[in-house]
Amino acid sequence: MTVKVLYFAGLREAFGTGSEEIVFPGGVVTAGGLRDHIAGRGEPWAQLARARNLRCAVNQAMVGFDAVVQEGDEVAFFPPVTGG
Amino acid sequence: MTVKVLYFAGLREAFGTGSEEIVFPGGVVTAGGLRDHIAGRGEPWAQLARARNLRCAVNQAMVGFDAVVQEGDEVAFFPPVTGG
Amino acid sequence: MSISIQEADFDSGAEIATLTADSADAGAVASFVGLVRGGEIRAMTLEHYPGMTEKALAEIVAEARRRWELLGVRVIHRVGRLLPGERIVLVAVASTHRQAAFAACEFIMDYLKTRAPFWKREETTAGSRWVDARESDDEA
Amino acid sequence: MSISIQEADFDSGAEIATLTADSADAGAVASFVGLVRGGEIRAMTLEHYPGMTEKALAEIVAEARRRWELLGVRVIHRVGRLLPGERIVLVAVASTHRQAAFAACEFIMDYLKTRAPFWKREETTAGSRWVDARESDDEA
Repeated sequence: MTVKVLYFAGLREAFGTGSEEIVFPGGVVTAGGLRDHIAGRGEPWAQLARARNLRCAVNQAMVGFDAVVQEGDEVAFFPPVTGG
Repeated sequence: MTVKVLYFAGLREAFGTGSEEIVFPGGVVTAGGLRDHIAGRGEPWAQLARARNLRCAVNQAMVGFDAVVQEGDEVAFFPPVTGG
Repeated sequence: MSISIQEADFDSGAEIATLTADSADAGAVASFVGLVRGGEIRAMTLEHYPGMTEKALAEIVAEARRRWELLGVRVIHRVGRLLPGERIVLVAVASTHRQAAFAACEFIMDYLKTRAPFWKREETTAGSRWVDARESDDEA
Repeated sequence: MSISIQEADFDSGAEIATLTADSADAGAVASFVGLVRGGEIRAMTLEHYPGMTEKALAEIVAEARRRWELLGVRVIHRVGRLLPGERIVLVAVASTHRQAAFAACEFIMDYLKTRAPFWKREETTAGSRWVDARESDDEA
């Protein structure tokens, strides 16, 4: 399945991109599973696994890492928000 | 002695003037005495004696009717303030 | 700190901007604009006690500055005859922190609306009358 | 209710005036303007999550409208690189009564400053860094 993944703030800078499409084997994965899959590609992505307080949103709603991600979802990883 | 007396709001309208100089026999009077003196002139001034909740300021500071009024003071009579 | 009682209208945005123009620390400006409400009111006339009203406002602003750390305070209060929708009052407070700015702005407004030396006369289709003290804080 | 996230600056006074232009009942407008503080900061860059940030702000404004009787709410939040003294945010709330306007304005600001999906990067003479969540509500 294919999902759109977004990165913000320090992650976006470290990865040199704010978004990518990820093709994942199978039809369902948790947000945590997706994070580990991306981190498994090595640096700089490995910092997703190390990040303290990493936050995740699926389809623009905050979720825990046990949330289910499906085909076509928009998944975002970012540090805690620092407000306006 | 001479004092400057000011009227505001409904009193000013009823009296047709916002200020007058009052010459009072003697060198000292209370604010209440001054009020009674003015009210004693008859209508429309008599309503100073009837007014519910009449307020008084001497030299631009709120006072009770037992406050002393002296030569040259500015004395104001007005209804309770209604705010901005 | 600057206090004006005037017949003229004011420019809220310009006043807010002026308040922070000189202070690099001013991260927060809380402000309040009060307007003449419509409905049954055709016009409102505000009267004040020249001299005493300014002094009373200066005292309440000084009190606010003792209670909170403020960088600037601007008060403009209009007098005279005002129509529905017209601005009556602006209170703008600059501070380093928003909580102080909000608290001081609301404190000054509460004083202005209840205890400041102003008298209001309302014109309705039924005529014109001076507002009673007890009912006057119903508005805004 | 109207929410904008934009790079462009805004005119606080015009926004406040627009908010009440259509409502004869709006006697009160409480507003807040946040600015970039100076001191050690040379510039601040704000990043947001397009779509999600707007949605989050719309939800908090809707919550405010459930809690208080409001006649209008305007939120403008700038993003991009901002210099000290520049405006960051405007929240303006119109109501019949000032207490509701103040309370709702402060409620929305508290959310914006602490939980809204924005990330801040500060530039100082020592370099540039993303602000930590724990320290971020020190400001304004």
